Amino acid sequence: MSINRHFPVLIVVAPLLASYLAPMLWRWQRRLVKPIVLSAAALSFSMSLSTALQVLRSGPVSYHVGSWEPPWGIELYVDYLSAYMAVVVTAVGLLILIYATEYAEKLVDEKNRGLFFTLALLLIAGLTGMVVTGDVFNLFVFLEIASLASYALVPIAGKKGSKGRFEASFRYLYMGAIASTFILIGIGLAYMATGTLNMADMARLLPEARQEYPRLIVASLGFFIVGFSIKCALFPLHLWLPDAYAHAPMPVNALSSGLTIKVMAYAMIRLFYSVFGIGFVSGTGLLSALQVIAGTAIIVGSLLAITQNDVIRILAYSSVSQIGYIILGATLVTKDGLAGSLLHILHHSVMKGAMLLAVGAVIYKTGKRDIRDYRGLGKRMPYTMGAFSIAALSMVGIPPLTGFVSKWILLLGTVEAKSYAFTFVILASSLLNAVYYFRLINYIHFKGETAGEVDEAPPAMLIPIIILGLGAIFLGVLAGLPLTIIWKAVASAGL
Amino acid sequence: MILLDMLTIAAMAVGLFFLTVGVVGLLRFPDVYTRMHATTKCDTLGAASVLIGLGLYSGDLFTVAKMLLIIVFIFVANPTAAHAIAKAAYLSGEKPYEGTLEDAYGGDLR
Amino acid sequence: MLPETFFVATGIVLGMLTFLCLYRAVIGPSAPDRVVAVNVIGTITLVILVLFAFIYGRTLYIDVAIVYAMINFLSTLTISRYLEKGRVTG
Amino acid sequence: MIWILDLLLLLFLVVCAIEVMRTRDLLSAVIIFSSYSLVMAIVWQQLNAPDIAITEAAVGAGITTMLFVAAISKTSRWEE
Amino acid sequence: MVAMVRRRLPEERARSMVSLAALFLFWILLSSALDPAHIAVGLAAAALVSRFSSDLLIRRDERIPSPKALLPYLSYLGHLAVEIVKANIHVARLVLDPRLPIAPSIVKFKTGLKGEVAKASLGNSITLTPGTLTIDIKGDTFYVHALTREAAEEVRAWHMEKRLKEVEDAA
Amino acid sequence: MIHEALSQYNYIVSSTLFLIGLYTMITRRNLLKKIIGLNIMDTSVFLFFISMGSVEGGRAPIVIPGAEDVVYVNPLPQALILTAIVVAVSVTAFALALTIRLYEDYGTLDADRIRELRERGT
Amino acid sequence: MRRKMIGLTLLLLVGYVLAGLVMEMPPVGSPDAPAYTRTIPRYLSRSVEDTGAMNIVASIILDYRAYDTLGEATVLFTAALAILAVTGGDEE
Amino acid sequence: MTEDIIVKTSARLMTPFIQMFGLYVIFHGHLTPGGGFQGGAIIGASMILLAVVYGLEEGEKRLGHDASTVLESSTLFYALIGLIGIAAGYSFLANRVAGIPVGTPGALFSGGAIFAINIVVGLKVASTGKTLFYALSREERP
Repeated sequence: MSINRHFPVLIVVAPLLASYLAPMLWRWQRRLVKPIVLSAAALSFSMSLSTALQVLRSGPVSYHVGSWEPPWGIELYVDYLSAYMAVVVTAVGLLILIYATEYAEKLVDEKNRGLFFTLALLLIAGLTGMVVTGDVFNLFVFLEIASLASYALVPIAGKKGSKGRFEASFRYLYMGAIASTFILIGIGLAYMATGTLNMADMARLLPEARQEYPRLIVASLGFFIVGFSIKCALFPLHLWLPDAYAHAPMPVNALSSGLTIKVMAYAMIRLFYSVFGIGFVSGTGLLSALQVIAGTAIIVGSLLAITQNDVIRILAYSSVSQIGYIILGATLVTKDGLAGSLLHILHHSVMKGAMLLAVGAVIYKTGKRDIRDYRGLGKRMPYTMGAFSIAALSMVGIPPLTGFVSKWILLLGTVEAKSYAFTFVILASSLLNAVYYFRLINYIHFKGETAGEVDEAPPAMLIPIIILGLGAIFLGVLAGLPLTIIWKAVASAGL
Repeated sequence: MILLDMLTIAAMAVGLFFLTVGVVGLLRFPDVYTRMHATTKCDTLGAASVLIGLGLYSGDLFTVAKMLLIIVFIFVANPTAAHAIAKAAYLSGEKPYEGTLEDAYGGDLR
Repeated sequence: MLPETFFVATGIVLGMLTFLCLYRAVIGPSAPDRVVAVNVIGTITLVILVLFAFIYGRTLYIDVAIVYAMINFLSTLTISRYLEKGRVTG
Repeated sequence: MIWILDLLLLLFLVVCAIEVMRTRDLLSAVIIFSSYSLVMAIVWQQLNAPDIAITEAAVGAGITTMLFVAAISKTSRWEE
Repeated sequence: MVAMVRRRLPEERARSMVSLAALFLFWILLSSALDPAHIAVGLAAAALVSRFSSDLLIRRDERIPSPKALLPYLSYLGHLAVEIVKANIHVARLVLDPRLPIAPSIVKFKTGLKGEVAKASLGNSITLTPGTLTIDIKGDTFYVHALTREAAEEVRAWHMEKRLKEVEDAA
Repeated sequence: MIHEALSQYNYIVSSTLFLIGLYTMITRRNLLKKIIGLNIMDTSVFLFFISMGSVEGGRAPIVIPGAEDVVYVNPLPQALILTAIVVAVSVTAFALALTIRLYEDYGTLDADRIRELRERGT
Repeated sequence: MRRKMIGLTLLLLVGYVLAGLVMEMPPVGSPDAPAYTRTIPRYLSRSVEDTGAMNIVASIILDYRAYDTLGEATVLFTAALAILAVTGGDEE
Repeated sequence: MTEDIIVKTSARLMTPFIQMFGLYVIFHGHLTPGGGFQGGAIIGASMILLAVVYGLEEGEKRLGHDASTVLESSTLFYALIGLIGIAAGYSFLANRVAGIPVGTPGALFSGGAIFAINIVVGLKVASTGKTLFYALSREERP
């Protein structure tokens, strides 16, 4: 009868409750908004951590909303994979929100500030809801909450934002809406063939349904893949991403790069491994197509990143490339591949978070985002730029850092799958990463001086950056920590 | 019962006839104002008469009451909507067709 | 039995009438013409909805028709207000 | 016999959709789209989904049309 | 000032009672049931709506319709029904005539009606009756689109206005 | 007979509407037209779901008190679609708000023209 | 022109897929389709005693799957906030 | 006030009845087609009608900014109704098992949480409909 039992639902409901309260508070008790939002995020984080520990101790947790048994009611299902993702989402989300309290003071318009926090919290709640759910349609509903919140967060940066932000948001919405429709059709086809919406039930019924409705199920899978590929900005469908990045406030970029597209990739992994069954998926040929696309994404994303001078665009294209790693790992159908992919999710959330927040700190102080304006910032903002550099090195894959571990496991995965072409792709892309990240580091630390007075960012911004930067080292040295849960997740994925 | 059924069918046939006339008028008349004449009058009576026929058929007091509600609603809403469209059409520059004999409104507007 | 068959026949005739209205709505020529045509479509659909209530023998469906009567009026007013003043309010 | 009506209504939907796509006047597109919603509601009723029918009537034909007209009134009525 | 408020108060209350009663009647017709729960919820809903918008149903500057107006009103409705049927036959004859013998015109005339509701009713009645369609009302002037010459002649001296006048006087 | 041959007509119409919506969304340059296309696409998916839930000779899923052996149609797709309609309306409303802001900034609703103006601007 | 080409290509592609699917779907209105036979009977037979609502759709959206409806209400809430953020209409 | 006499009069006479009908749909959500969302949309449409005919101020006068902020957030009460289930020792959003009386099927007061949630959702949707239209059609923005 302890409250622990309700954590799977409360992880989602706590931030939702806070976000319902926020508009009223913003109207009458303005100074309470930030504490409420932050404490809801912190509560959500601690509950998901506790759930994760419980899952590690005693296996997956199932929660029946409304006390209805699974095929009829909605089931929340927290296994190793979703516990891991929930912790990543809530932890990184909390850090970004802490950072945003200071950032928003200066760079988000006064009248939009309350809305900004509410929408950010709704985004995190939507993503958490997607992660913990065990019901396909529920996944869609929370997907829509998260998507709508992230469309709205792009243009929110007030008068100081640039002119193209509405267009960026519209393009994001345009592609996102098509993707949502595709996902809805996928759900419809799967429901038509199996007659259930519950993921576990669906997984149980699919082999039998495959005999009768082979095309429906393949088509359903195809619609899901296209939909989620758009949502997670996989290469040919990434067109919304760079613009959205260029115009959104930096904490939003950190949220969408660090969390949104990761959770979309998670949804794809979830559908492959625990709904459709990876054996079936790899038999359809869609998987090898996805592999090739992911490989292309890795290379093209890196190449595009090299040609840019705008720091934000470099990071955006780098995200396009990194999502390729994640999808590639998930589609290799080997133990190491999946583990590498999952570790890469954590690694990239933390690293990209650190880098984007550090860039945000620079914008906060100087308003500059061209790579050539970063000359000598390393001396003026040593901690911020230190964290940035560590994260960049980790992205390249320098040994003790976490990027090395995830890339190494991914490499092992490609070798295990005997896809040596992809081994080569990963190595080549690491070189390309090195090119543009070393270029950045070079500008920051070794090229002359910045004009004007620039100093370190305020503590509320600095602390999350430093935590994320140190995360690169800790998660690299202590990679066993996340890997314990990842290996269990991989083992339960049926590989 | 047969009588009531006959009444129902008669009322509905009348309604159907007027609805058809309204639509034919909508297609045949030369400009928006004259079309509106056809649709407003014939639609209102046509719909009302079909609904009355159905009400007779149901024989349930509350159903009849609901039918009457709809009829009253149509009788208020349809002419109002027609008037709103007519005024909007005139003010948005829709010219009455050239056979129009007299245009007092246009003169007073200027 | 006779009335039910007649209801269905009425429904089919009404369905054809909507096509004629749609023809007017498509060829226009002006926006008010289209609004008039859509208004007629609204009335006809309302009648069809009530017919369905009787064909299926469920008077609950009449509620849907009431919503129709209201909403059709509202959207017509909104559009004509826009045509008249170039804005939707006031 | 009622399937004839079904087919008529569905055909109506397709014609409406094509016309919405074709027309250059956005206001006309919205007007025809509202009639599309009206007929869609009958289709829902016909498929025994009165809840959806009532929603489509209130939302599709009502609120959505009004929002579209409001948006047109704040922007421009013609394509290009 | 205080005296004025006091004098207006019963009026106000009567107004909201009338709208409450009308709305409650509407509720009963809709819900087709008369058990205590429906009556309680219906009264609550009617109170809510009439609190929100009782001044819409009967404006502050309008008198509450009195029962004496009922008889003239019914007579008006009866005549209206006859006129509507005539109107439809008239239009049907025009529409189905292959020559389409129409001669439209827009004419104006002045009315002696005062109240808003009366004017609006007259406007709607004109729209529903033979060959005429109200285009605009400006003050006391009605602008009417007539489908044929006869209709245009007729609308200027029309007996329905007299009946509405009776209703207004009785109220 | 004909009914049998065309028994899938709901699905066929739904697919057609989906294609029309998608085509409108892709080929029309006007933003409002794209949003209307999105709406058509959404309704086509709704039609697909509800058709999936219909049952020959079924009644609407509102329990008739006291009646035995009544076949009701599948209520679950209807419940799902109610949710999906709300989602579609929300997205439409937000897209319209964005469109209004874009028109204020650029004075046009043409997607290509907006891109041109933006690229010239920056 | 390019748009039109992309559009037509997609149209043909998706149309081909959908045409293939329509052939395989269980017929409209078939009472043996899995969508109707797997989980639905329980809703149809027990919803009245489970929830006390006569409208089965209402009992599903507001009781069996009430969590979805909470999400739906949240979507609407998000949309309202999003529009206020975009149009800047929160303050008067 | 002399402008548009017909439209204004008809609109104001109809509005209370439309709202009443919306409430009817909300309250009978568990018995007849409809429910909180549909009824709320109808009430919202009636407020839009007032705004269309009389201008935006008329609606503001009737449903002020404070009130609509509160109603916007009435999803809060939805979640709180859900928490009853947890308080009773069952799950989030539990209805009958958590001891909420569901009444006799077919009566107006039945369905337990369904009835309450319908009302909450109805209020929320009504105010959201108004907010959306107002935000889109407001003349000048601050």
